[in-house]
Formats: sequence, C-alpha cells, structure tokens
Amino acid sequence: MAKTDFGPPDYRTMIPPVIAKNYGKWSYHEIPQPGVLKHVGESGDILYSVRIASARLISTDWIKELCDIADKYCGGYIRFTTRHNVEFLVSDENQLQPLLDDLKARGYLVGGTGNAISNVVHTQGWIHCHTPATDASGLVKAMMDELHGYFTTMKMPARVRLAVACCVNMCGACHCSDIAIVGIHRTIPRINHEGVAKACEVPSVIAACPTGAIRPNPKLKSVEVNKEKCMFCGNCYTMCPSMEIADPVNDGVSIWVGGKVSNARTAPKFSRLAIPFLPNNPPRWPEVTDAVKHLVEVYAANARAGERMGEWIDRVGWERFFKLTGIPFTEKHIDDFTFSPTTFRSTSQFRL
Amino acid sequence: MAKTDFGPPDYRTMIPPVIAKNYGKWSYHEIPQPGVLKHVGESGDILYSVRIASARLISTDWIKELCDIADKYCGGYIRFTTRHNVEFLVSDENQLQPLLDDLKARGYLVGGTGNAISNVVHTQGWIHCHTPATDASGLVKAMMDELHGYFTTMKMPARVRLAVACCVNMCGACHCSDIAIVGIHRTIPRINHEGVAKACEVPSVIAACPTGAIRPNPKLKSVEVNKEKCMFCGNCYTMCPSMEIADPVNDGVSIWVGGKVSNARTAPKFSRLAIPFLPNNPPRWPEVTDAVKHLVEVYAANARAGERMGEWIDRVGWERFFKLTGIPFTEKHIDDFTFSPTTFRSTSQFRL
Amino acid sequence: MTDSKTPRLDELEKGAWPSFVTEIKKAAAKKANSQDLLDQLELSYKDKIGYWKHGGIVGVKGYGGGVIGRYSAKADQFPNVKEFHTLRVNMVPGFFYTTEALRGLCETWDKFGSGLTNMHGSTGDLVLLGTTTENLQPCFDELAEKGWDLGGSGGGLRTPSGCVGMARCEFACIDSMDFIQEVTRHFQDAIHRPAWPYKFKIKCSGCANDCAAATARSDFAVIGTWCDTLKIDQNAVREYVKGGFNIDALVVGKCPTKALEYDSAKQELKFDAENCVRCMNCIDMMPKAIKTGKDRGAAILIGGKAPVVKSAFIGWVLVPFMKVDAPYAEIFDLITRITEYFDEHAKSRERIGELIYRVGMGNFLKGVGLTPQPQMVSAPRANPYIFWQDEEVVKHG
Amino acid sequence: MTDSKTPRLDELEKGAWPSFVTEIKKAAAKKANSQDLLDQLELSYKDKIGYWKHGGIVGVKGYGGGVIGRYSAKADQFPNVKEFHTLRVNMVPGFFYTTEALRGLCETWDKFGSGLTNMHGSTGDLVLLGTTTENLQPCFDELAEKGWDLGGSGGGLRTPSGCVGMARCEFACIDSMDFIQEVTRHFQDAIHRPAWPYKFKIKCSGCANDCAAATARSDFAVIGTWCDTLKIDQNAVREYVKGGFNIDALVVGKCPTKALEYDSAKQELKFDAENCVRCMNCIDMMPKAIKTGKDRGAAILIGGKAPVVKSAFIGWVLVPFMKVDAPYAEIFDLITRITEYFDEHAKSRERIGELIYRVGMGNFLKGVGLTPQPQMVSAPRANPYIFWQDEEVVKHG
Ligand code: SRM
Ligand code: SRM
Ligand code: SRM
Ligand code: SRM
Ligand code: SF4
Ligand code: SF4
Ligand code: SF4
Ligand code: SF4
Ligand code: SF4
Ligand code: SF4
Ligand code: SF4
Ligand code: SF4
Repeated sequence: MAKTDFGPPDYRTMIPPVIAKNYGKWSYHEIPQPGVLKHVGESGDILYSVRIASARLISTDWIKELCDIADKYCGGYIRFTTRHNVEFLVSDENQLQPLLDDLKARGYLVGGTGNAISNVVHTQGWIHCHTPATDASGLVKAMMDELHGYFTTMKMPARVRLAVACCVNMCGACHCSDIAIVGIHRTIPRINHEGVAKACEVPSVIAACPTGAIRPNPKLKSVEVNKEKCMFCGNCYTMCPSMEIADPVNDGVSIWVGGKVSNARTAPKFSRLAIPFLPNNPPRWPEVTDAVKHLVEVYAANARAGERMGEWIDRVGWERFFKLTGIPFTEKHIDDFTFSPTTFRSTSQFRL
Repeated sequence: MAKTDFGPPDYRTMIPPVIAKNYGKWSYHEIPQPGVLKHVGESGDILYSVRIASARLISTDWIKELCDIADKYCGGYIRFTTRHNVEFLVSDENQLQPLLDDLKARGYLVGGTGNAISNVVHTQGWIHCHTPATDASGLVKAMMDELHGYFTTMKMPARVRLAVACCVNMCGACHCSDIAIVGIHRTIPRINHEGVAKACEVPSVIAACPTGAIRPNPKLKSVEVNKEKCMFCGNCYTMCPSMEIADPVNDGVSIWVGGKVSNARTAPKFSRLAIPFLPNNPPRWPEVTDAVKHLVEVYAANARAGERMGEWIDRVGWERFFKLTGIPFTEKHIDDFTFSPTTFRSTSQFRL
Repeated sequence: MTDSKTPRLDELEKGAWPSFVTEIKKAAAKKANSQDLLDQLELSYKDKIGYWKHGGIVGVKGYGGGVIGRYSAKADQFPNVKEFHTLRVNMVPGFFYTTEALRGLCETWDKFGSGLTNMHGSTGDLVLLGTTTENLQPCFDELAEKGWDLGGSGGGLRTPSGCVGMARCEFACIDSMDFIQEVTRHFQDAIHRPAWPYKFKIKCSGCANDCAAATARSDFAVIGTWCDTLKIDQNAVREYVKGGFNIDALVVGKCPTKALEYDSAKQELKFDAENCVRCMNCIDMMPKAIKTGKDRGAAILIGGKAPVVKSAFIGWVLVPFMKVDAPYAEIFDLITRITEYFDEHAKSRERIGELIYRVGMGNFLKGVGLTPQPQMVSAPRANPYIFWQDEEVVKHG
Repeated sequence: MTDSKTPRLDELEKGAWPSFVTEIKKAAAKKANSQDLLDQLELSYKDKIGYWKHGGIVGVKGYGGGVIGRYSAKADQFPNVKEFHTLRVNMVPGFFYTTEALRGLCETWDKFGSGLTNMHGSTGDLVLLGTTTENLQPCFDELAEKGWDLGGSGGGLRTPSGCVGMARCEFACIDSMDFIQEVTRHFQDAIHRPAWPYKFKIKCSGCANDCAAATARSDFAVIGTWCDTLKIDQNAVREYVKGGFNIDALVVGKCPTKALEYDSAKQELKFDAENCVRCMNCIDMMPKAIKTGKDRGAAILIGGKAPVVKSAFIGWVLVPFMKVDAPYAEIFDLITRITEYFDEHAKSRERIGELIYRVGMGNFLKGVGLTPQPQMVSAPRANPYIFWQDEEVVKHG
C-alpha cells in the first residue's frame, strides 16, 4: 500500500533562501520594467521576479527547460502564479539582465505585471472535458496572439483580466473578469430515452435544471424537456450522458465584461453580458478575437488611469458602453433569471 | 339611472385665476418662511402657498372651516398636497400675513416645506380596514405630537418623509420612506376549517402565500399552514376570512429607514429594517414615538446638509448606523426572501 | 373626564398635531355612525385589535368599483356601523378645489354618510368614509349630479394621480395634471368596471423629483424630463455663490455623475451635458440659475408596487424618453397595449411587475411591442442563462 | 505543410503567444497518447465538437478523489486516448518549486502518463493530463514516493489554494501559504475521501487585493486585513507627490469612503481612520508610503461560486474579523462547524451558498454558532417577511 494523506510538499522546502530569510518582512515593491517585480525586504535584501507567459497546457519538456533556466539564474527555484504565468526568482541582481536576455533569445514573453493584460485563466474544452461548447486553449492562443503587446507592456488604464470557459460551468474566473469568453449551447438537449432509463437518476436530473424545464416521463422511465423553459445550460447533461447538448452548428461563444475580483477601490463585480453570441470558428475564432480586441481598445481609449473595465463602465454607464462599443443591446442582455428585478433600472437617472 | 363615466371634475374649473394665467409659465420659487412657498411667474405674478398640517381623517365641519378661510383670503380656492397637507393659495400679497395670523389663532400648524418633516402618509388601520396589525391615525398623531417642531421649521439636513401602514400591504409609501412604521403580525393564521371549506377558494389561498407555506387539506376541503415557512404576512387572510391572523398580544410595529422616492442626487431607495418589533401600546405608542424621535435626532446630528436619511446611511455605512443609533442588529435584519443574496455583503470593504 | 366613554382616544386630542379624534367627535356630534365608529375604535384601542370584517361586494349601479364594503364585527354593540362602506370619489387632478365644490360635497356626505373623509386616500381619491349599503346609490346619484365621479378599486385601473406640475411648479416638464385628467377620462371604463386580474395604478410627476411618488407607488409611472440639455444662467449662479451658497457641497459634490464643476477663478459652473442624468438636484438647489431643458417629455417606468406577494418593486425604466403632449395618443396607445397584455397574461392578484418578473422582461417587451434599450437596466445580465429562439439557430441534423 | 495531419492546429503554432499545440507536439513526439490527443483535437477543430465521454469512476487505492476519469468517444480512431484520465496533484502552496522536485515529477509523468500537464488547474492543482486506468496506481505510488499527494475532486473539500502572501508580498496580513498548507493537511480526509453533498473550496489571499480570487471562486474565502489603522509615512507621501505622482486622481479620488484628503499646503495626507474600509487602494498605489495596520487577521466570506445552479455568487461576509495565526485552531473549528452543517443540510449538488440562500442566512448562522453582524449585509432587509420564533412571542388564548 502506497503512502497516503501526507499532503502537499512543504513549501518551506521549495522557497529560495532570500524568501526564507525575508518571509513576512518585505518592505515594498517596484516594477522596474514590464514583467519584472523588484521586492525589497526590511533587511534591504532584493528579490527580482521575472514573469513569463505560459500556455498553461505544457509538456514535461518545457517544464524541464524552465528548470534549466532556473538552475542557471535562480539557484534552482521557480514559481507559478495564480494566473498560470511562470516566475523566475532572481536574488542575485547580476543575473537579472542575463536572464532577461536568455528569455528573449528563447522567444519567451516577459510581462503580465502592473497595468497589463496578464495570462488568461481558462479551462479544458475539447482537450479534456465532456461538456464544452467550445475549446479554451485555442481561443486563448488566438486572442493572446493579438493581444500579447499588452502583456509585454503596461499601457492599459489598469490591469485587465481575461478568462475563457468552454461552458457555463465557468471553471475559472469568468464570472468576475474584466473580459470573459464563455462557450454556450443554443439548442435543447437531445434525449436518448433508453439511455436515461438505464443510466440516469431521474430526480437528480430534474433537480439539476435551473429553470425547472425538465419533467419526468414515467412511461419511458425517462424525462422530457419543456422547450419554452430550457436555456441550454447543459447542466442536465452533466447529470446524464443521455441528454447530449453539444451542437457543432449552433454552439459558440459569448462575451462578458466588467467583472473584477479585488476589493481595491470598488467591491468585486460580476462580468456582464456584452455579446450574446459569436460563432465557433476554429482554429482562430476571428470574430471573437476581433471583438475582444475591440473591447480592449475602446476601454483603453476611454477609461481613466487606474480604472478597471467595470469601474469605467460604472462611471460612464452601460448605455454609454453600448454606444461606444457599437454593440447592439438586445433582449438577451436583460436578465430574466431569479434576481432579474435587481438589475432593472429603478430610477429615471440615465443618459439618453 | 344616474350619470356615469364622466370622470373627475375638470381641474380648469378649480384653479385660481393666477394659476390659470401662469400655468406652465412659472419661473422660480422661494421659501420665505417655513410653510410658505413663493412662486414667481415669468409674468412677474406672485403666488404664495401656505401649507398647514391636516389629520387627513377629517370631518366635513373642518372642510367647511377650511373653505371659510379660503373664501376670506384666497378667493375661494384651496388645494391639498400629495401628502395630505392643505394649501391656501394667496395671490394677493396683502392677504398673506392676515392669513398666517388667522391660522395661528386657530392653532393650525403652518409648515411642511423644505427640509422639514412633512405630513405622514398613512392608512386606515382600526378605523376602517380588516387586516390591520395596528392603527395608523393614532400612531401618526402620537408621533407628530412629538415631532411637530420639525414640521413648523426647516432645520433637518434634508426633507424627512414619514409613513405609517397598519399592515405589510403597505398602502402608502412605507417601502420608500425615510422612516416607515409598519404594523406586523407575529403568529400564524388560525384556521377555521369549516369557514375555509364554505367560503374560500383554496387554490387562490395557496397562491397568495409568498413563501409557499400553505398546503391543501383535501379531507377538510381546507388548508394547512406550515409553521416553519409562515412569516405572518396575512396575505392568506386577505384571501380568506377564515384564516384570522390578528393577535392583540403579539401584533405590533416595525420600523424601517432610509427609503426615498425622488431621483434627485441618488436613485429611489427602499426603506430597510431598523427595528423589527415594538409593542402596540395605544393610545400613544410611547416605544414607537421614542424610537422615531431617536432616529430623527441621530440623523439630524450626523447627516450633512442636503443628505436624506438613506443617503447619510449609505455614506457612513449600515454598520455605523447601527452603532450610532444603538439599535441591536439581529438575524431578522438579514433578508431571507427571494432577492436576499443581493443584499449580502460581497466584499471585504466594511467598517469594523 | 373620568366618565368619558373614550378615555384612550381622548388622549389623542392632546398635543399640537391636528387630532383625528377631534374630527371624529365633530362628526359624531351629528352622526350616529360616527359615534359608533368612535366607540368601536375605543374598543379597538382597548383590545388592541381591529373590529372590521372582510368587505362584501357592494356598489352602485353600472359600476364595479369605487366602493369598499365594510362591516363591523361588533355590529351588536355598534349597530350604526354594521355597514360602513367607503366611497372613493375621484379627486380633482392636482387636488385643487373651489370652496363651492367642496361645500357641495360636504353637504351630500353629511346627508348620506358619516361626515368623515380622508382628504385624500393614499392612491389619491377623496375618500368618503362610512355609509350604509342602502345609501350608496342615492349618495352617488347626488354626487354625480354635482359632477363627482367615483374612483377605482378592485382588479382594474385605479384612480390615476399626479403632482401639481405646471399649475404651480417651474420644474414641470409635462403637464401632469392635464395628463392625469385625460388618462382618467380615456380609461374610465377600466376604472369603473374592473375586469383585470389585479389593480393597475398610473401616476405622473412633472419631473424627476417625483412629488407624486409615481415610481414607487404606481404600476405605470410617467416622469417628466427633457432630452436636450439643462440651461445654466451663469450670472444667476454667481448671485447664489455671492450670497454664500455652498455650491461645491450642495450642487457640484452631489451631482450623481460629476457632470458639474465650479471654476471659482472664472466664476463659472462648467457642465458636461453628455453625462447629465437629469436628476434635478442642481436645478432644485438653484432654481433661479438652472432650468430644465426645453425639449421635454417623459420617462416611463413600469412595475412599482408594495411588497405583496413577490416583494416591493420600484418602477423599472420601460421607455427612456417619449413625448407626452395632448391629446396623448402615443402614450394612451402604450397603456392600452400594456394593460391588454396584463389582462391576458397575468394570474389573479399578480401585479404587472410580478408578471414581467415571471415571463421575463424580454418577452414582455416583445408582447407590448417595445425595443430593448440599455437604459432599461442598471446592468446587463450576469448569468449565462440566455434563451434562444428557433429562428435564431440553424436547423440541422 | 499540406500533408500535415493537423492543418488546423498547426495554425495555432503561429503567433507570439506560447503555443499549447507546440507543447502537445513535443509530448506527442514521445508519447502515443499525446499523439492521439493531438489528432482527436484536430478532429474536434474540424467538427467543432468535443469528443470526450462522461467519466466513469476511477481512482487510486484508499482515495475517493483526485482523479478525473475520461474516455474518448472516438476510441476506435484514437485508441491511445481510449482512457485518458487526469490526476490532480496537490501543488505546493504558493506554487513554489525546486527544479529538483519538478524534474522528479516530470520523470514520473513521462513514465506513466502523456507528458502533458496544466501548471496549474484553475482550482490550483498541478494537473497531470492523461493516463490509463491501469497506470493510475503505479503513477500515484511513484508520485507519493517522491512526496506528491493528490488534490480534490467530487463532493468534498477541493485543493485549497492561496496567494504568494508573506513569501513575496509586503501587503500580506496573514500567512496565506502557511495557512493553505495547514488547512490542507488538517482536512485531508475530506479532500481524499469526498463524502459531502458537493464540492467545497477554500482559498486564501493575504489582503483585500485578493490575488487568489478567493472571494469569487471559493466557498470559504479567507481575506487578510487588519483591525487597527493603516500607517502613513508622510515623508514618503511627499516623495511620491514630488515625483509627479497624481495623488488626487489615483489615491484620494479613488478612496471608496473618501477617507483621505491631501492637504497640498501642509503637504500632508489626512486620514479618517474610522471610515477606512481597508480596500488596499491607497496602499497599492503608494507601497513605500502607506502600510497595512499591525493588528492583523482576516475577514471570512462564504458562498463564492460559479453560475450552476442558482446563479454565481461572490462570497458573503461571514466573519468580519478574526485572528488567523498558527496553529489555526479557531478557524479550523469554524470550518469544521460549517462543513458539518453543509454535510448535514445540503442537498446533492447544492453549494454552501445555495444552501444558505435556501435556509436563510439567519438559520445558517444559528446552525454554525455565529452572531449576526451588520457587516454581513450591504443593507438590511427591505421586505417585511420576518420570521418569529415561538419563544419570541407570547402564548395565549
Ligand atoms: C503573483 C500574483 C500572486 C500569486 O500568488 O501568484 C500577484 C502578485 C501581485 N499582485 Fe496581484 N497577483 C496575482 C493575481 C492577482 C489577481 C487574481 C487574478 O488575476 O486572477 C487579482 C484580482 C484581479 C481582479 O480584481 O480581477 C490581483 C489583484 C491585485 C491588485 C488589485 C488590482 C485592482 O483591482 O486594482 C493589486 C494592487 C496593485 O497592483 O496595485 C495586486 C498587487 C500585486 C502585487 C503588486 C503585490 C506585491 O506587492 O507583490 C504583486 C505583483 C503584481 C503585478 O503583477 O503587477 N494584485 N492579483 C498573481 C499574478 C497573476 C498573474 O500571473 O498575472
Ligand atoms: C384606502 C387606502 C389606504 C388609505 O387609507 O389611504 C387603501 C386601503 C386598502 N388597501 Fe391599499 N389602500 C390605499 C392605497 C394603497 C397604496 C398607495 C397608492 O396607491 O399609492 C398601496 C401601495 C402601492 C401599490 O399599489 O402597490 C396599496 C397597497 C395595497 C396592497 C398591496 C398590493 C401589492 O401589490 O403589494 C393591498 C393588498 C391587496 O390588494 O390585497 C391593498 C389592499 C387594501 C384594502 C382594500 C384591504 C384589502 O386587503 O382588501 C384596504 C381597504 C381599506 C378600507 O377598508 O378602506 N392595498 N394601497 C388607499 C386607497 C385610497 C384611495 O383610493 O386613495
Ligand atoms: C406640493 C407637493 C406636490 C403636490 O402635488 O402636492 C410638492 C411640491 C414641491 N416639491 Fe415636492 N412636493 C410634494 C411631494 C413630494 C414628494 C412625495 C412625497 O413626499 O410623498 C417627494 C418625494 C419624496 C421622497 O423622495 O421621498 C417630493 C420631492 C421633492 C424634491 C426632491 C427631494 C429630494 O430628495 O431632494 C424637490 C426638490 C427640492 O425640494 O429641492 C421637491 C420640490 C418641490 C417644490 C419646491 C417644487 C416647486 O418648485 O414648486 C414644491 C415645494 C416643496 C416644498 O414643500 O418645500 N419635491 N415632493 C407635495 C407636497 C407634499 C407635502 O405636503 O409635503
Ligand atoms: C480542470 C478544471 C478546469 C481547468 O482546466 O483548470 C475543471 C474542470 C471541470 N470542472 Fe470545474 N474545473 C476546474 C476549476 C473550477 C473552478 C475554478 C476554481 O476552483 O477556482 C470553478 C469555479 C468556481 C466554483 O467552484 O464555483 C469550477 C466550476 C465548475 C462547475 C460549476 C460549479 C457551480 O457551482 O457553479 C462544474 C459543474 C459541476 O460540478 O457539475 C464543474 C465541473 C467540472 C468538470 C468536472 C466537468 C463535470 O461536469 O464533471 C470538469 C472536468 C474537466 C476534465 O475533464 O478535466 N466545475 N471549476 C479546474 C480544476 C483543476 C484543478 O483542480 O486545479
Ligand atoms: S468550463 Fe465546462 S467545459 Fe470547460 S472544463 Fe469546466 S466544465 Fe468542462
Ligand atoms: S439544458 Fe439546462 S435548462 Fe435545458 S433542460 Fe437541461 S438543465 Fe434545463
Ligand atoms: S396597510 Fe393594510 S391594514 Fe392598513 S389600510 Fe392597507 S391593507 Fe388595510
Ligand atoms: S400569513 Fe402569509 S406566510 Fe403565513 S400562511 Fe398566510 S400567506 Fe403564508
Ligand atoms: S414632481 Fe417636479 S414638476 Fe411635479 S411638483 Fe414636484 S418638482 Fe414640480
Ligand atoms: S440634473 Fe443632476 S445629473 Fe444633471 S447636472 Fe444637475 S445634478 Fe448633475
Ligand atoms: S492578495 Fe495581497 S498579500 Fe496576497 S499576493 Fe496579492 S497583494 Fe500580496
Ligand atoms: S485602504 Fe482604501 S478605504 Fe482605506 S484609506 Fe486607503 S483607499 Fe481609503
């Protein structure tokens, strides 16, 4: 029997000496250039962290390459960020420039700090999940090829956080991101009654439906879907493989904006619907990348310094957002789920 | 057969000449003293409106007295306000002071303008309704006896709107008032099964319950109330007289604060729970009048000029409101109805 | 004092505020039913409970509404309020009265009723408080003779009401009184013969100050506003400032969208028209210096109501801006479409706001022929539960 | 080029951003399953649909979680991904690694799996992407030998994760890495043998910047903060201002409660401690001049989650302030009470936020032994639907 329940490796064995020494005693930081953080300890010690972009879906080969670099410049220590970037931890200032040169030579993108577009939190999609309405890795790659210039610089009004989820389960940060891309279905599940009867627990399937669109079909020991009430979330399919919902022709992508996670200045915010649907056009999803680029550019042109996307929109109003972006406002933008009345405008205050 | 469907009297036959002449052509107004509005027309014409408090529940005798006064000083015209006050419309400046003197002599209260506590929008209560949990007129009288000094002056930070409703139907403005007093029940309806069977439409009764607490009792052709789910709203009683809910011992009064109606500066706001329960102590409800007075005074002492009660609370935070007023915060203050999650605090931003 | 039959209510004759008890006593001096009302009320004050029963259906010929039936639960003790119905008399729009009209009303009410009234009910009606079933018809007949019609009750249109507006207010962007008068006349049938699933209220305020509490208290709120820009008289601004008025604290600092800035060097109030949301505050504070725009109309908000059953709602923007000029054809047409939709789709005792919540705003808009606009929401949806229609997707497979 | 079997995916090797396709190809050069993954993915790109089936229950001995079973729907075409399960390996708290540790991991994964990983999954795990049922156990055995344990999946505690905190951040008010490590160890059983109605996530950020996205993405969010006041070094403030930093636009104007004011005459940043809501912005903007308070702990927020079923929630304040110091007895006790309540009361697939919504916050607080506090709400209830308990009312009649 193997060892079990010993927990994660002890972080104390994984941190470089400069961190062990200055742990909890850092004094301040600066960002001397995009992708480079300079942390200064109360002791006067200095740590440079050099951040590079990662595809997140990576090979052991690449990890080993990273290790080689870390051995050379960082005493054999490396870390990843909560957004899947890689950080090289440089305690010897003399190693900083050589490292940067080396990374450049390898074509790595150094950036993601400060007022940049950092890496995209994303999910499995067609790589590994059973419920996707789109792919995630491909969307990220296509988008970031367009936007990498904002990763390697810090010229946004504030940080911009992108996220991609391949279905409305939103594994990741989509519900609170500056810009989120979410795969959606648009047609109702196709019920294989035999399959349901054989393998699915009917009450759980019924309970899984957010809008109560599923009723039992006792005759077939199966279920029926009320077309009027189904909004294609796919949650029933998660519970029951015999309710397939993926539809290559009608699945696609929706775009959400203005969310944030931090409590800095304003409370965390939900991302809200900007574009209800764009087609799945792999491998490069040109409609999606164009739309995201456009959103980023309208934001950059209009927001004030230090203003996150959602903070900008709150200042100018959603009515101005739709005007400035040229995105049509439709009935789909108006909430019709449980808390909808709290999103309706209860004042005559608005811009015409 | 009587005349029918001729509609309200034509307002054109009811307005004084100065209004007919300056209709839609007023230029500006001033409030030369509490209770006196001075409207100046583009024509240069001047109209004084002198506002007095009314009990709202009034006798024809008093109306006739008002008519006498209006005949004497106002050419036979009079109006009422949307908050039940009476306005004497003086187009002859020379009549203003004599009118004010006369009103004073009669003991009438002149006021309710500008940053005052105006009249209390209220309801029927024990006077005429079948669903009250308290009386309305009595509460208003008891409160305003304490607060009339704020009616006849303009020393509040902003206008303060009070409302009283004798049950949660809130006939009136309670749900959007600076301070609202609402009668509440606290025990479940007492079902007279025979009566239900005879006179009540069971499906409508069930549908009337906001929390789904009522289920049919087919045996008795009646209903049952699930004690756990009933929150004593009395809506079932409205539908069915055989579900009496009034309870002399446990009925009482709740106090709500921070609502507003206007769109000036901030959007309209709901009133929110301050004090879940105070006993029904007629004829003078001392606990209620004390509490309202206290709320008014804490507000007056802390709000900035031009700040409505709810605007003040929004600026300092509810946590500060409860601290400043000394009102205990309980689980009853936390919403548990449909939109409750939207009232939970979704940020680490708060005062400790 | 000690032998007063109403020691509790007597307490409410003390104090500075006008006393409703005194009013009841005045009526009681002339009317037995008002005396019984007083005595029953005293009992309520003693027992801490109301003594009125559910109303039965009573009314006047040809009408289904306008009367609230009321019966005493203590008719044995207080026989004169055995029946004690109220008549909701349609007030004059704007609550203006000649003394002649009021005296006529009093005369009739002294004849047939209790001599007690509410001036006014919180919907706006002139409430005649207490008469018998028998007296309803003759009372109404005489009222009608004098030009008083009934207001609303039950599942229909309720008596529309509005602010004083152009009659006495420089802020009025629409003629709220005239509109209320005309809308009442136009939809009278729906008031007098209530046939909808539940009540429906229309209120109108001449500007965003909303002195009629329309947004909070009516299903269909008409709020006057403008679609050009407000007008600033810089000289008049200077006068205010010279007079010691704290323009920064009371105007600039309170503008919800920071559309104003006072340049104290230039002594000029700078205004960012694009960001003005027409909240009225700067105009309220400086009525001599700032005026509403000239191209005027109204915003329509739908769904305002009290808590029963689904929660209180403050009205939601339905039409960001529309003209509201006599003869009001466009807005009457809108009301017709909405009330027809309401009549057809609402469940019994479901307000329009609750109906919209249930069917979804998008479906409602389609149903009444309106286009979605961003002004309707404070923010777009946050959940991904979007409906797609057959015609929007490709049929295949 | 033209005879590439993956013309679509090849397109994703172009461009500046690191290519996951290149990564798959690297692995494919060594591993048949990665080659089949590549080819199946190409087919998905062609057909615009995913080709993975629902996972069956697979795992390693003694554990109920940590493995996501996955089977190809095109196993006939791509036999090497017929089974393609992922292992969720518990990352190092803070995502720090020695190259030695990583190399050891790669070695094992090259031996038993696809040679592909996610560094990291969005919960935080080190995701080993794709192996067979047969290889799961030996792979885990070897991982365990090297000190790698599994993370969470299914209805239990998910791998806790946090920000870098004290290891490299001057803002950290609590030791997020250490807390995450200890909470993972303390509640390992709930991770490895999931037995709750649904997933439960714990995340920790050292301050309100929330770099771990804890509030939005975890059921139980621990957010470092302080309960005394922040510290301002006025000299350092002056340095910023001298350097051209726009203190009014970026700091004073952005303070959510207007607790800051810059007196440019005195060159002093005035601070209204009572109104600071510890949002971090002024500290973020001027890290050399403003520091967090010294009496530190955390706010706990409950219920954060994605949209399924009842809507996405951003965590709600549950404990406004508590100390979070090793050995963490108080907070572990709180987590125990909450997860026990969750286990007992939640329906299948009901997150704690949804459970609280269903039973009501008041009942939940009672259930877990916490006291209501105004910090828990952005505003008190607006509806009058208040529950009263038997013991609060008088029995009579
Ligand atoms: C490394 C990392 C923590 C980790 O444990 O991995 C991190 C590190 C730092 N964060 Fe962060 N944040 C990290 C993810 C986040 C996240 C989470 C996310 O993006 O998913 C957030 C919440 C984002 C959101 O609101 O949607 C986040 C919100 C912040 C903020 C507040 C941002 C704002 O709204 O103003 C600050 C303050 C600042 O930068 O001024 C901050 C500040 C910082 C500082 C300056 C803290 C410090 O003194 O060391 C660090 C460098 C920031 C930079 O890159 O410019 N960090 N930070 C994460 C890097 C992710 C990446 O690769 O890009
Ligand atoms: C008389 C009046 C109170 C007053 O003293 O002023 C009143 C009295 C009653 N209201 Fe009301 N409502 C009155 C204005 C209102 C208002 C205010 C308004 O119209 O601006 C509201 C809040 C706004 C709204 O409509 O939502 C109001 C919200 C209710 C409700 C709750 C409706 C809801 O959707 O939440 C009920 C309950 C019901 O309909 O079952 C209700 C029901 C009642 C009933 C009919 C009681 C019942 O359940 O049958 C009361 C009859 C009392 C009686 O015996 O005379 N009354 N009621 C007001 C009408 C007088 C008039 O015509 O001018
Ligand atoms: C007479 C009346 C209209 C009517 O048709 O009867 C009226 C008349 C005026 N209102 Fe009003 N309001 C009247 C009820 C209201 C209401 C409704 C209510 O109280 O139920 C509101 C909404 C209150 C709320 O938000 O809860 C209301 C909110 C305002 C406001 C905005 C207040 C604010 O939030 O800042 C103004 C603007 C101002 O005063 O600066 C306003 C301004 C005015 C002006 C100055 C308009 C004008 O230029 O003539 C009038 C004199 C105000 C005063 O008394 O100081 N009036 N006003 C109502 C008098 C009621 C009373 O007897 O007290
Ligand atoms: C692998 C991962 C995405 C990724 O590529 O990073 C993932 C993948 C899946 N998630 Fe997730 N979730 C992952 C992080 C998340 C997160 C983010 C987080 O934890 O910070 C969320 C949002 C936060 C939350 O928990 O609410 C998330 C919200 C969901 C949901 C919706 C839950 C909800 O209450 O709304 C589901 C649906 C479900 O449980 O049925 C779900 C379900 C799934 C399933 C198990 C699909 C399913 O229905 O059974 C996916 C398996 C994919 C596969 O084949 O590998 N996953 N999932 C993440 C876990 C890796 C790791 O352990 O590090
Ligand atoms: S977002 Fe949906 S499709 Fe993507 S990994 Fe999560 S559950 Fe799977
Ligand atoms: S797809 Fe979603 S809405 Fe449609 S039936 Fe399934 S669970 Fe219900
Ligand atoms: S608030 Fe309730 S008790 Fe009072 S009049 Fe309205 S319905 Fe009757
Ligand atoms: S009082 Fe209200 S909550 Fe209780 S059973 Fe009646 S309708 Fe339902
Ligand atoms: S709502 Fe506007 S127009 Fe009407 S009375 Fe009030 S301030 Fe004047
Ligand atoms: S009307 Fe309101 S929004 Fe417009 S400028 Fe004046 S204060 Fe600002
Ligand atoms: S959450 Fe705070 S403590 Fe943690 S890394 Fe971010 S800024 Fe530093
Ligand atoms: S931490 Fe935030 S709330 Fe506190 S003073 Fe700084 S900016 Fe203001």
